[in-house]
Amino acid sequence: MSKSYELFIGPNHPGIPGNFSVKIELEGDTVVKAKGDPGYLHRAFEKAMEGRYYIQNLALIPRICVPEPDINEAAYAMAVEDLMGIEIPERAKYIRTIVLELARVANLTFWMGSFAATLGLYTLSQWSFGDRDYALDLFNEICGARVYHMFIWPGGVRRDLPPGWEDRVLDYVKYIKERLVDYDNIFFKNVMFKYRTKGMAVVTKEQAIEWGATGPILKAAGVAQDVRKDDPYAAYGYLDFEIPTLTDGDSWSRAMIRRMELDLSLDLIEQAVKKMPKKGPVCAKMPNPLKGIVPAGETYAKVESARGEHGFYMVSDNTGKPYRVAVRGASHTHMFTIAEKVLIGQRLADVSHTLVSLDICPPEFDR
Amino acid sequence: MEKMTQDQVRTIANMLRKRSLWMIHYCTGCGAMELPPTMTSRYDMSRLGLAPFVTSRQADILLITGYLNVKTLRRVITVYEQMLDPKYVIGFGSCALNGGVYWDSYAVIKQLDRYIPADLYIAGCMPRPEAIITAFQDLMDLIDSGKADGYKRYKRDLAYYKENQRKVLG
Amino acid sequence: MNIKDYENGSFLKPLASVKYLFKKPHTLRYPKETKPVPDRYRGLHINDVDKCIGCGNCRDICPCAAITMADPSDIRPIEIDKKGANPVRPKIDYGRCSFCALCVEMCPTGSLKMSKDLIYTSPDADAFVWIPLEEQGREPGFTQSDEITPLMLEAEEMEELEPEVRLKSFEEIVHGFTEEQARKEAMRCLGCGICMQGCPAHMKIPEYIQAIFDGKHDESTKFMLEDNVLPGICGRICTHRCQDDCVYQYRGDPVHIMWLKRFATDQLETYKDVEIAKMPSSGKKVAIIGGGPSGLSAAYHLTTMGHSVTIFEQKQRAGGALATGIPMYRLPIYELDKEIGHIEDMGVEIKLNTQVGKDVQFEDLLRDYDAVYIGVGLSYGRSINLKGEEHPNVVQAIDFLREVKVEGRRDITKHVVVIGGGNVAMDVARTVARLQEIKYGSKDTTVQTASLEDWDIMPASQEEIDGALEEKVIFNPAWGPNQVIFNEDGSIKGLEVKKVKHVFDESGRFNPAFYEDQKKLLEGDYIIESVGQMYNFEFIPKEMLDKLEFTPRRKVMVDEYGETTLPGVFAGGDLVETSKGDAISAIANGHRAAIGIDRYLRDKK
Amino acid sequence: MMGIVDKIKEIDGTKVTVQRENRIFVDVEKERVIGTLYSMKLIGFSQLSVLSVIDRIADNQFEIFYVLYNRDEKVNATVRVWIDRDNPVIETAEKIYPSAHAWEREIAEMFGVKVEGNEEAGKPFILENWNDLPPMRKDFDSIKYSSEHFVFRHSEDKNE
Repeated sequence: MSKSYELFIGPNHPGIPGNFSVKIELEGDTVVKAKGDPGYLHRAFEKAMEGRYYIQNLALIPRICVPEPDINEAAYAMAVEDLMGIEIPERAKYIRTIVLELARVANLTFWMGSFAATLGLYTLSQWSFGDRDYALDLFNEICGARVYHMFIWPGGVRRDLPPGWEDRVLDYVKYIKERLVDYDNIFFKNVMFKYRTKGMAVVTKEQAIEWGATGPILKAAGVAQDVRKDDPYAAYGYLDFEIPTLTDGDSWSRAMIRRMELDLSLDLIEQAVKKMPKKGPVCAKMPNPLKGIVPAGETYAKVESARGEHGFYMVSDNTGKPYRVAVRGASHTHMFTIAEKVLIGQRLADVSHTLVSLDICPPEFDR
Repeated sequence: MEKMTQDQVRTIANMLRKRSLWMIHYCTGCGAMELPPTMTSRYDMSRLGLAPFVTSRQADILLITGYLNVKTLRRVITVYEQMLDPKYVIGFGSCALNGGVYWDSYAVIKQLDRYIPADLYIAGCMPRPEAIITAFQDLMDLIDSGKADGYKRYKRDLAYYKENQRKVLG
Repeated sequence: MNIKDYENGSFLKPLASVKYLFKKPHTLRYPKETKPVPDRYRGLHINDVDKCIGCGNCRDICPCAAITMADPSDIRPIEIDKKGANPVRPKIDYGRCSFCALCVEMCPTGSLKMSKDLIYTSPDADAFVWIPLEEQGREPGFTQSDEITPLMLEAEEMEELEPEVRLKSFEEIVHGFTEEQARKEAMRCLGCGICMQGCPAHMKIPEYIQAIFDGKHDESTKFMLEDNVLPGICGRICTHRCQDDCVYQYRGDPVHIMWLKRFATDQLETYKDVEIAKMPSSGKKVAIIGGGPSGLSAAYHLTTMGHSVTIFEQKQRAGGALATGIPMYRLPIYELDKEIGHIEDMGVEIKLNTQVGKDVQFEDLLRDYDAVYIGVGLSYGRSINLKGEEHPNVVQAIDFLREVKVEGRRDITKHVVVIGGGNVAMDVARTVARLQEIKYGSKDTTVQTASLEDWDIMPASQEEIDGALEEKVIFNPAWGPNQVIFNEDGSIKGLEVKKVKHVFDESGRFNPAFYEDQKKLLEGDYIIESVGQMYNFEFIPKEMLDKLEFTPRRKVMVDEYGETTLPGVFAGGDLVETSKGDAISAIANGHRAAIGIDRYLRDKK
Repeated sequence: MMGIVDKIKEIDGTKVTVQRENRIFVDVEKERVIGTLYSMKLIGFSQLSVLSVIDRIADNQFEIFYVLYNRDEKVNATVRVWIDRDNPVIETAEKIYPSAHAWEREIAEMFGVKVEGNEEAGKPFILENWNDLPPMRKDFDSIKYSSEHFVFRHSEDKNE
């Protein structure tokens, strides 16, 4: 009978996605127990939001999820618009869609880099982080910031697109499509990738449903659930797309699902740019932010992030500040319910790529 | 060799030190998001002789990338104390200076230099890669001129730092 | 993509990346190479401190409390003579700023911008706080846009009667905001309080607008009554200097502060339920001569301070110019009754038809009362010594308006000339237009004005001028009166006017000069002079009048609390320098004098 | 075919409010909440999206809400239950929705709600060495706490 020992993975560990820690108990090098230890990025967003005007929260919300901030802005804006009963202009819907999908592309390329890095392939991270940077440059043009865009706000978007931006987005889409051939060659069609991930960290369909998984984990297990399709927001209702699914539910399937989602996002960007009204307002008339009050009510607004369902539960009490905002990050469930169970039985060497394969984003559950 | 004064030794040491700085790979806050582009192909900070490194014993630079949660602060102090002299701290963005956007948060410390000494600050929320590279170059200049003496201050004013640390960490 | 292609891994495929060995890396060799910074970049701030008015909206919207308002004078002296400007400028703490640019969006003047520069490092933690200036040489990046802005730039439209309809009677032209409109308009207010400087009475404008927004009209009225005893009247006829100072003037329409005030007071039938703090009785008595706005204001505030007050009013109605001068279409009489009724409810005694100097002697007042306040105003028309003005059809505006409003005069001739370009002249012209419409159906009638001032410096407010133009009043700007021309039968043929060269001389003093060769005749058989008014101090005994000192502009000399050179005698209203000839400044200096009288009475003890 | 709203209405003791087609609110009594959640799961609400608390301090109550999702009907339902703020106890839902476990740990820490049956609820989760009021409660003043525990730079010229 072997003796078990405890090991902290994180917070200062190269294999952990962000400032976060997992306490694992090992026997030999097999995990017998895993426990997430969050809180290193806790900034009390939900508390801070209660003390700020609706518009001031614009500065806070993107910071809830750093790799893909726009989903927060969109979900927050949708919640406020829902409570106020505001319909946003058509063009704003398309711009939101493009921005959200571009953010997803940036996030997925970023994810690919970190996933490949945890498997020991640093070339892909050199490539994909570099390619992601061009997407950040595009964001930089529309809103003047690379990471925290604060571009989507209640009522629509903050500015109309700069001239020629759509073309540059299409150029970028084309560029990424070309690069994806190389990505496939070096990583997704690499035999090493297959051997390291096939059959690893399986979440079956039944488990995924029981544990409340969303996003790629659920799709990789064979359930085509996607907020973009089920409860269309922005301009997704006008676009034509299918949700990719795979059946195995293992690490490989999740990686491939993200690879397919990247294709889907690029396709959606092209569709949205094509269908977007060329002119028109991009922001509804909104009340003075210092006085504007939001009628009392409760609402739940959700969007599809690259990790799954991302939602804002917002309660207003007829004042200028939200009464309570609860943020649902997809990683919350993925970490504390799924990862803790899936990690059991893994080898120590696989812990960190399993975590990245589930796409754990600590700021989302620390808030 | 005997003729060289201590000052001359220090000058030469500083000259050498600044040319090979290893930063510890610890993402304490959201500013870390701009580090991957800085490290990888697009901005490639290895041009400057910088490289990310995973263990605290071997690292020279500690980046406080943004806000510092109280819970993280405890780990950061451990990491900082584990690092060997000379060691340098760069505070990223608004949060390390005065709390930033989390100025009213109960969980985030407001001034980095009350707990560990910082050698350089970068403005921005978050600082863009160009600013990070500028900061590294500035830090090299500071090392060269011997002004980056945070680790000495930490030793000298240990009582002050420990007192402040005790206050928030309990 | 076909998932089948990926099912089987390959050993050789990764070798495809070898081709990159021979490609140029895409690394940006910063700082040797830079990439362009986009135009909307949100970097460190830039502020045009001369354009900035220090309103503090940037501070209020900042989610990070990064902005404080600081005095920039030791770094960069600024001109502070600009109207409605605070001598402070935003100071930004980059240890707080999150670069969200909400401050830029909210800046009403557009002075605050963000730059393209966000590369700043320093080993000194205290070097991250500064007052942004243009001189720091940063290139502008993110700026505000007029299409998409969180500010509500457009004001609510106030419905007015059409000129054809309103000419038919003396009905009030505007009927006030609806509840919804008022809420919307109140919502526009940013609460910066810049307007308070413009208001002579320094009313608590942000507070009462907030109360209107909250639907608490009695609370709103309470805030108004603290500084202005006649809010409903001011809500109709005020010269609303506050609106001229409103920060929205730089980017949109000013908030209709005046209409909002009117809306709130109109919601209350009486002010009985408004809670007003009243101090216990002091046992002191104060006499107030003249029941105009300044006298009413002084009386009311003295009463709340616990003194017992008596107003001596010469006419049959209190209110001064409000009762006798301002036409019904601007200020209906019931509004005056409501507000004066409230003042009486507070315990002020008003003795009507009591002329000081005749019915009661000034010396007696000085003896019987602890203090005396003179607020008789400028109740007599001023003559310009026009040749031929002794003719009975050449009248003074103040008399004409009183006859129409109080005595119900309705007769008028077909062609009328009004001399003057002030608000009173507008009142006269528009009253004449109504009388002509009522009597002649406006057929073959004219009313024209002649003013020394050209359009750009005409003292009347723009709304009044626009209203008069809509009512077909003919303007002759920059034409000064020369003489009255008579027909052979002795009736008036018209007014001869000559072209004005300039109204003010180089030193800025009123000193009109004319082109003597350019003359024309304004035809009309009735001439109304509206060139100003003056006071009459006949009721003050000679030996006391000698002691009363006057300013160079022939106004009564008072200290900052309204006390004249006669001990215990205070003056206010249009008699003193601080007055700008409108109700609100009279109300303001009446209030000021009330504070002065209260201090005087307490010191006397 | 019975609509999903009718199915929820059939569950004992529920008060159903339909906000719009795919957003339903279900109010239940404290005693019935676990039973309701169980019945909800049986009729297809298989995913728990959020479980959190609203501090209704004016009523001296906590409102606990469970946002559930029905994959087949594409409907979000929020089960709401009000409990006494002075004695906040709720039964765990982790047996029905495993993901409730972590959410319950969070509400136990952030609001001080006692969760019966969840062994880890009440143990430190996000916070470390916390010895003040549960921070998400409305009566916890974050600014006051910050200014007591931390020092602001240039605090002398801050307005706050």
